[in-house]
Amino acid sequence: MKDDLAKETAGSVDLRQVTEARVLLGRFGAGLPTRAAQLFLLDHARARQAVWSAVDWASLRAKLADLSPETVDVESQAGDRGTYIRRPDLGRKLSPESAERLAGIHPGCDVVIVVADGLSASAININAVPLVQAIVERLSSRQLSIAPLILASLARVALGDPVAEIIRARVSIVLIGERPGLSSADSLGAYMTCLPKAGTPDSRRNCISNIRNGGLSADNAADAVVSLVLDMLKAGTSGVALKDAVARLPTS
Amino acid sequence: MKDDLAKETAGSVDLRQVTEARVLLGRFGAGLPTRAAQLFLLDHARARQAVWSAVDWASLRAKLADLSPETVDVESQAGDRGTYIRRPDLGRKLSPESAERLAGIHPGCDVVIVVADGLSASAININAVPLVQAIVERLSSRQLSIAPLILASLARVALGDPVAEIIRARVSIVLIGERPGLSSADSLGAYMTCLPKAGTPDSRRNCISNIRNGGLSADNAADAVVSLVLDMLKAGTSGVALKDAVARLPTS
Amino acid sequence: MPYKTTIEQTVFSFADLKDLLAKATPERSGDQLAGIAADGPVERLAAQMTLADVPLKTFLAEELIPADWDEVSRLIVDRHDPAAFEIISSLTVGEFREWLLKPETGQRQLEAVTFGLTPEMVAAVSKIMRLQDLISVASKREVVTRFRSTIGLKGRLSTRNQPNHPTDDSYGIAASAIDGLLMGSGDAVIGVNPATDTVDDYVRIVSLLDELRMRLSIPTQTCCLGHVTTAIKAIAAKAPVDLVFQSIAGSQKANDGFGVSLALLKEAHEAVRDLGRGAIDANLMYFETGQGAALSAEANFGVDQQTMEARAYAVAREFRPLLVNTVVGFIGPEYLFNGKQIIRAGLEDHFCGKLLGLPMGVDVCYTNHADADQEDMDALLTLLCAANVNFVITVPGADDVMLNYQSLAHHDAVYCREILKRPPAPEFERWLVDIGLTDMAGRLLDAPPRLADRIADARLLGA
Amino acid sequence: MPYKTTIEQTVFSFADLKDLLAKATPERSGDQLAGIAADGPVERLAAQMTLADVPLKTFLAEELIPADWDEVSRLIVDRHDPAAFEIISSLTVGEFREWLLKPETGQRQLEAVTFGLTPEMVAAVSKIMRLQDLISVASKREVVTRFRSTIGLKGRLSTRNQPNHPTDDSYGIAASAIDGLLMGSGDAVIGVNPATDTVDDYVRIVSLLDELRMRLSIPTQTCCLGHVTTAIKAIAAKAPVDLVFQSIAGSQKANDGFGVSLALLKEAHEAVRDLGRGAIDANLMYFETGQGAALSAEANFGVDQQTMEARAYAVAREFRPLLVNTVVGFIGPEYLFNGKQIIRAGLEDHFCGKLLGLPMGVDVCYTNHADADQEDMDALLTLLCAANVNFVITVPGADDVMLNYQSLAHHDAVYCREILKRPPAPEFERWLVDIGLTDMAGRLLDAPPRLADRIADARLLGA
Ligand code: B12
Ligand code: B12
Repeated sequence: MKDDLAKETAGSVDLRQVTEARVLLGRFGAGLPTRAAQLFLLDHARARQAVWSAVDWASLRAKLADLSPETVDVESQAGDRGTYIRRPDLGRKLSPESAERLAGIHPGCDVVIVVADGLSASAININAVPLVQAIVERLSSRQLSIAPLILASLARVALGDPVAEIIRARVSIVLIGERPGLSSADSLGAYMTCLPKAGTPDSRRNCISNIRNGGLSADNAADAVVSLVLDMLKAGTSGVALKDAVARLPTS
Repeated sequence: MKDDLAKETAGSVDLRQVTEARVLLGRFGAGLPTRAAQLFLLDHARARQAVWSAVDWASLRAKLADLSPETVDVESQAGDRGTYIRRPDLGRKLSPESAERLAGIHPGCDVVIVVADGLSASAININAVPLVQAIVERLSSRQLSIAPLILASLARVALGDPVAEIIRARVSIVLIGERPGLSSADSLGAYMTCLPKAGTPDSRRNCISNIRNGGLSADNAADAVVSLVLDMLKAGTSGVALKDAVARLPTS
Repeated sequence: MPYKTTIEQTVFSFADLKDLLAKATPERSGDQLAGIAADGPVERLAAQMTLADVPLKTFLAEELIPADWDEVSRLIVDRHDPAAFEIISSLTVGEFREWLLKPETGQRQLEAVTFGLTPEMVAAVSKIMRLQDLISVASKREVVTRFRSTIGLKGRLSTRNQPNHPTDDSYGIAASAIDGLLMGSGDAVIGVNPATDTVDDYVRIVSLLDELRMRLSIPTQTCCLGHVTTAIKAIAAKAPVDLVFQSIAGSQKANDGFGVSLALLKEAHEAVRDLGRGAIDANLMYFETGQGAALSAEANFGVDQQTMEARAYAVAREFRPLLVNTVVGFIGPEYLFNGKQIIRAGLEDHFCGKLLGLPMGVDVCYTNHADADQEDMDALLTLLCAANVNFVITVPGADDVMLNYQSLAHHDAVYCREILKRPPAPEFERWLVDIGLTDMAGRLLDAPPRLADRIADARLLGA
Repeated sequence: MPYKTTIEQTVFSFADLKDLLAKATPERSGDQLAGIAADGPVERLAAQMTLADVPLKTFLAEELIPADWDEVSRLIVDRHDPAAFEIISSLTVGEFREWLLKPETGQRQLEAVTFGLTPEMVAAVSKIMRLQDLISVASKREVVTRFRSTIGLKGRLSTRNQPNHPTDDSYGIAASAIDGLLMGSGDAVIGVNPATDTVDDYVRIVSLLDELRMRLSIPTQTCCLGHVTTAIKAIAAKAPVDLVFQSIAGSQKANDGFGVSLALLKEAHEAVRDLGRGAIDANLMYFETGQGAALSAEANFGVDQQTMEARAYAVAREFRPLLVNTVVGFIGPEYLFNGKQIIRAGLEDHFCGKLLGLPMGVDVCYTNHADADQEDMDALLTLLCAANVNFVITVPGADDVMLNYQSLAHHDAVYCREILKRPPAPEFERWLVDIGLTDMAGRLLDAPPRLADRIADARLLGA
C-alpha cells in the first residue's frame, strides 16, 4: 500500500523531496505501517533524551575563543533540570552568584548576546557557534559595541532580561535551544529585545525561529537578526510595536 | 429524584437497611448526585491513606499481654511501605534478623498465630485483639499448644510459611489486614495452612475473610477458623483438598 | 534462539523468544517485579522492532513453557489448526499487525483464523500495537454467546450485576441485586462472589438468585463465583446452577495454585451441561483472568504477564464459555501500577481474547493501593465501548463492599446506554421496556412506586 | 469573602472565591507552579465540597479580577444576560452540575442559558465533574458554525490540516497540505503557522493556500496563523484572507503580552468581514487558547489556569469565531504535567467552551518534555469524539516539523471516520466522494494515480 502510493506520485512531484514532514507514510486502515510507527517511537525516545542532556560549554568556549575571548557563565535559579522543566519562573531569574558576576562587567554597550541551553542542548552544541560568528561579524562591521558573550544554563528566554539590565545593554539577543521536535532535536531560536529589563513581556520581543540544518541557515538567520537589531536601535522599541515604529521613522 | 426513589421503596423494604453497599444513590442521567460523588472521593482519599498507615504494635502488645506474655516481632525483606507495595515477593520472605529471632523459640507446637499488617493497619489496630482472644480461648479449651504470638510487619500472607517452618508449627493462622475498601478500611482476613513451609501454594490454604464490624464478627470468625484448624490437624492437609479429606475421615 | 538488533551502533540482544516478548512489553510493574522487563524505552523499542520481524511461524517452533510438563502448553499445541493458520502463515508479527488493521480484514477473515492463532502470537502482535490499533481491530471482531440472553452483538454492551455482601447475607445480596436491576444492570449475569466457602452457602446463594430471576422473569443467568469444586458439589446436590465459574491462569502450575486443572474444568463443564438448564448449545462457563495471577503464584516461568494472560485464554476457549472477564485492575499495583497501565492492559486483554474467539468482558476496576481513580475508569470504559467490549461489571456506587475494590457503578452502564448508545442484550432490552424500567428509546425511567415495590418485594429479599 | 468547611474535625478555610476555585481544581502542574494549588487530596476535596454549595449568583457578586482595570472582566460583566441566567439562578454549583446532567436538559435548554453563564461559573462546575460527566454534558451541546463548510454538526468531526514548514517554503507547505488532503483532512481549515513574521510571507502563504483550495474546489477555508496585526496589514493589501487568527488569553494583561486587545480584535474582525469572502453571516475568526498561557505571561492574578482559560472563551465568543482551538498539551509540562493532566484539561476546555457557546476544537497534542505519549492521545481523541468535539488538528505522521510537538496524524482522522464513525463536514464529505478520495460509505480510498497526480500537480506545489 505504502509503496503503491509512493509509485503513483513519482510521476509528478515527489512530496517527500520538498519537506521533511512525514508525508506519504502509507497506511493500513487508520494504522501506520509497522515500521513507520516504530521509527516514530524511536524518534520520540531520542527527543525525550535531548531534553535532559547538557550543553558542552567547554568546547563552545574554546571554539568561540577568537571571537569573544571573554565569556561569562550565568545560571538561573532552577538548580537542576527537573526543576527547570517544572519551574519556568525560576528559569527566568538569575542566581545571586550570576548577578554578582555580571555586576563586575564594564556596563553599557549596544548589544549583548546570550547563548542559553533552553530545552535542547544539542541545538546549542550544533548551531550556536556558526550563528554567533555570523551575528558578531555583521554587528562588528556596523561598529556596534558588543558585551562579553554570556553562556546561560537552565535558562528561559526571559533570563536575558536581567542579564541585559545589569550590564546595561540596549538590545539583547538570546539564542536558545527550542524544545526538541520529533524530526529535529537541534532547532535554535533567537529572541531580540530592546531596552530589556526583568518583567519585559513577550510582546516586546521579536523572534527568529527554527534556525538549524533543514530550517533557517545561520547566515540567513544572522541577516534577519541583525536587521531587527538595527531597527530596534533606531526605533528604540521592539516587539509587536516594531513594524509600525520603523514605518514611522524618517528614511535616512 | 434521589428522594423520590427513597420514598417509593419505603413502602416495602428499604434496601439500605440490609446492606452497606451504596444502593439507591439516585441519579441525574448517568451521573451520581453531587454529594454522593464527593463522598465517594472522600472515602477514596481515606482508603488510600489507610494503605500507608502503620500498626500500633506497642498498644497491641500491651492489650494482649495477659493472653500471650511472649510475642516475637518479625518483618519481611520489604524494608519500607513503598517497596512493600511494589514487591510482594519480598513481603513473603523473612528478614535475616527475624529468622534468627525465630530460631530462638522452642520448636514444635500445634498452632502458631501470626498477626500481620498486610495492606491495612487499621484492620489490625481495630480487629486483631478481640479476634486473637477469641481464637486463643477456643484453641486453649481444646488443649492445643500455641507458639508465642508473632507480630509481622510489611507482611504478605505467605510470610506465615517460613515463620511456621522455623518454629515447626503444624498449623499456621495468619491474621492479616486485607486491602482497604471504600466503605471499610479495617477488614481482616484469616488464612490457615497445614504443615506450612516456604513455597506453599495458596491452594493449600483456607481462608476466612471480611472479619470486621459490619462483616463477620470476631466470635463467628473464631468459630470458623478453629473448626478449620481442627479439621486440618485431623486430616493432615489444608486448602482445596481439605473438604474431601475431612469427608473421608472416619467419624470419631 | 537468541535475537539481535542494532540501533545506532548499539547492539541489543535477547536470549530467546520469551526474553524478547518480555522486553517488548510496554512498561508494567508486574514485569519489573518479575525482573524480566526492558531496561528503559530504547531497549524496549529495540525488542519491539526485533519482534516485528519475527515470523509468526516461529511461535509454532519455539516453546515458551515446555509442553512436556505443562498441560496448558500441550493444549495450545493440540488445538492449533494449521489450515486456519494458512492464510497468515507467511507473515511476520509486524505484517500481521498490518493485516489485522486493513479494512479488508473483517469479521469473516478474523473468525477464520481464530484457531490458527496461538496465545503467544496474539500477545506478540498486541505488544506492537497502540491503543488505537487495539481498539480498531477488536471493534471488528464480534464474538456472540448465548444462554437466556444473547451477549456480544456488535454495538451492544452487557453488564454483570455483582451484588456482593461481606457475609453473604441473603437480604444483603438481594438488595444489592435489586438496586442493580432498577438501574438496568444484569443482562450478562447476576453473579455473586461468595465471602464464604461452604457448599451450603453456595447452594443458598444460587437458589436465591434463581428465585429472583424467575419471579421477575429476567432473561439472564445467575452465578455464584465459588471454587469450581464447590460448584461440582452443588450441582451434584441439584442446586440451580446456571453457570460454573472459575478463576484460571496461563500455566499448569498457576492453575494448580488455584486448585484447578483441565480435567477438573472438564468435569465441571460436563456436570453443568447435564443439568440441562440452557439450550443444547448454550454457553455454560464463566471464567475470570487477570494479568499478574500467574506471577503471583510464582508460576510464570520467566514469561511476561501479558503473554501468560493470553495463555489463560487458551484454557478458557476449550470450554466454550458464555463469559470471560479480565479483572484488569483487581489484583493491584504490584502488577499494574497506575491508571495508565490498567487502561492499556484492559485493551490488550480484550483484544487478545477477542482474536482468540472469546466473549471478552472487562472488569474496569482498581484497588485503593493503586495509583488510579475513577477518571481512569471513565477513560477505560469509553475506550472499551469503542472497542465493542462484550460486557463490564457493575456494583452499587462503584464500591464492592466485599472484595474491597472499585469496579464500575450501575450508573456507568447508564452512561454507556444513553450517551455512548450501547443498548444491552436484545432479550434484556425488551424486558426492561416490558417491565417499565426503560422507555421505548431505552432511556432509564425512575421506577414507578408500584414497580419498585414489586421488585423490592420483601418475599424476594427473604428468598 | 472567606469560605469554610469541616471534614472530620478538621477545618478547611479558603480566603476567597479565587482561592476556593484554585484549591478545588484537580491536580495540575501549572497551579502548583503558581503556588495556588491545594495541599493534597483532602484539602482539594474540602474545596470541591465547599464549592458545590456556592450559589451560582455568587459569581456575579464576587469579582476574581476587578473589572475596573481588566477589560476581559468588563466584557464578562457587560455580556451577562440576566434573562438567560434566570432559569438556573437559584442553583448552587453542585445543583448546576446535576441540572446539566439531567436528560431533560438538552440542546434547547443548554443553548438558552449560554449568555446567562459566565466563564467562572462554567469553570467552577467543571471542577466537580468527572471525565464522564464532562463528556455526557458536552456531547449534548451542539455548536454549529459556517463558512464554506458547516462545522460542528452532531456526530461529525472536522479537521484542521496543518501543513507547517520550518522556513515557510511554498513547496514544503503545499506538499504537506496535499498529503493531508489525500488522507481526507482539512474540512475545518487548512491553516499554516508561519515560522516567519513578515507581511510578505503572510500574503504569500494565504495566496498559496487559496490557490490550492480554488484549483481543487475544496469546500473549506484557509488561514495563516500569524499575528493579528500582520493579518490586518495583509487584508489592507487585499490578500485572500478567509479567517483572521489570533492566540488569546483570559486577562487584559495576558492579551497585552500577546500584543492584542479587544479593540484590536474588533478592528481585525471588521476588516476581514469587509473583504466579503464568505456569506453575510459567515464566521470569520479563528482563536487559539490553552491552559497556562496567562500564567506564563505572569498575568493570572492568582486565578487558576483553567478558570483563566474559560475567561479566554469570553473573549472568543465576542467575535463569533468559526473555530476555537485549545492547544491543550502544546505549551508543555510546566502547565500540564503528563498524559493524565492533558486528557482531563482537554475535556474540561471542550466542555467549558461548548457551554459558553463556542465551536470548540482541541489540538490533541503533547511536547517532548512532557510525560505523555501517543497512547494518551489515542485515549483523549476517543474521549473527545464521544464528547462530540467539533474539530481536531492533524499533521503528517503526527509530527509538526516546525512547532516541535506531536499533534494527531492524518491517520488519526481516518480512525475517527472509519472506526468511530465520525464523518467530516457534509460539504467536504461530498467533495471527497466526488473527487474520488472516498467511496460512498466514506471509506478512504488509495488515490488512483491520475488523481494523486492531479492533486500533487507541480504547478500547485509551486503556487
Ligand atoms: C486479591 C485477591 C485474589 C487475587 C490474589 C492474587 C494476589 N496476588 O493478590 C486473585 C485474583 C488471584 C484471587 C484468586 C482467588 N480468590 Co481471591 N481474593 C483476593 C482479595 C480480593 C484480597 C486479598 C487480600 O487483600 N489479601 C491481603 C494481602 C495483604 O495478602 P497477599 O499475601 O498479598 O494476598 C494473598 C492472598 O490474598 C491469597 N488469596 C487470594 N485469594 C485467595 C483465596 C483463597 C481461598 C486463599 C486460600 C488464598 C487467597 O493470594 C494472595 C497471594 O498469595 C480477597 C477478598 C478480601 N476482601 O480479602 C479475595 C478472596 C480471599 N478470594 C477468594 C477466592 C474464592 C478466590 C478464588 C478461590 C476464586 C476462584 N473460584 O478461583 C481464587 C483462587 C485463589 C488461590 N490462589 O487459591 C475469596 C475466599 C473465600 C474463602 N473464604 O475461601 C475471597 C475472600 C473473596 C471472594 N469471596 O471471592 N484472589
Ligand atoms: C511554546 C510557544 C508558544 C507558547 C509560549 C508560552 C510558553 N510558556 O512557553 C504560546 C502558545 C503562548 C505561544 C504564543 C504565541 N506564539 Co509562540 N511558540 C512557541 C514555540 C512552539 C516553542 C518556543 C520554545 O521552545 N521556546 C524555548 C523555551 C526554552 O523558552 P521559554 O522561555 O520557555 O519560551 C518563551 C518563548 O518561547 C516565548 N514565545 C513564544 N512564542 C513567541 C512568539 C514571539 C513572537 C515571541 C517574541 C516570543 C514567544 O514565550 C515563552 C515564554 O516566555 C515556538 C516554536 C519554536 N519552534 O520555537 C513558537 C513561536 C516562537 N511562536 C510564534 C508565534 C507567532 C506566537 C504568537 C505571536 C501567535 C499569535 N499569533 O498570537 C503568540 C504570542 C506569543 C507572545 N507571548 O508574544 C512563532 C514566532 C514567529 C516569529 N518569527 O515571530 C513561533 C516561531 C511559532 C509559530 N510560527 O507560530 N507560543
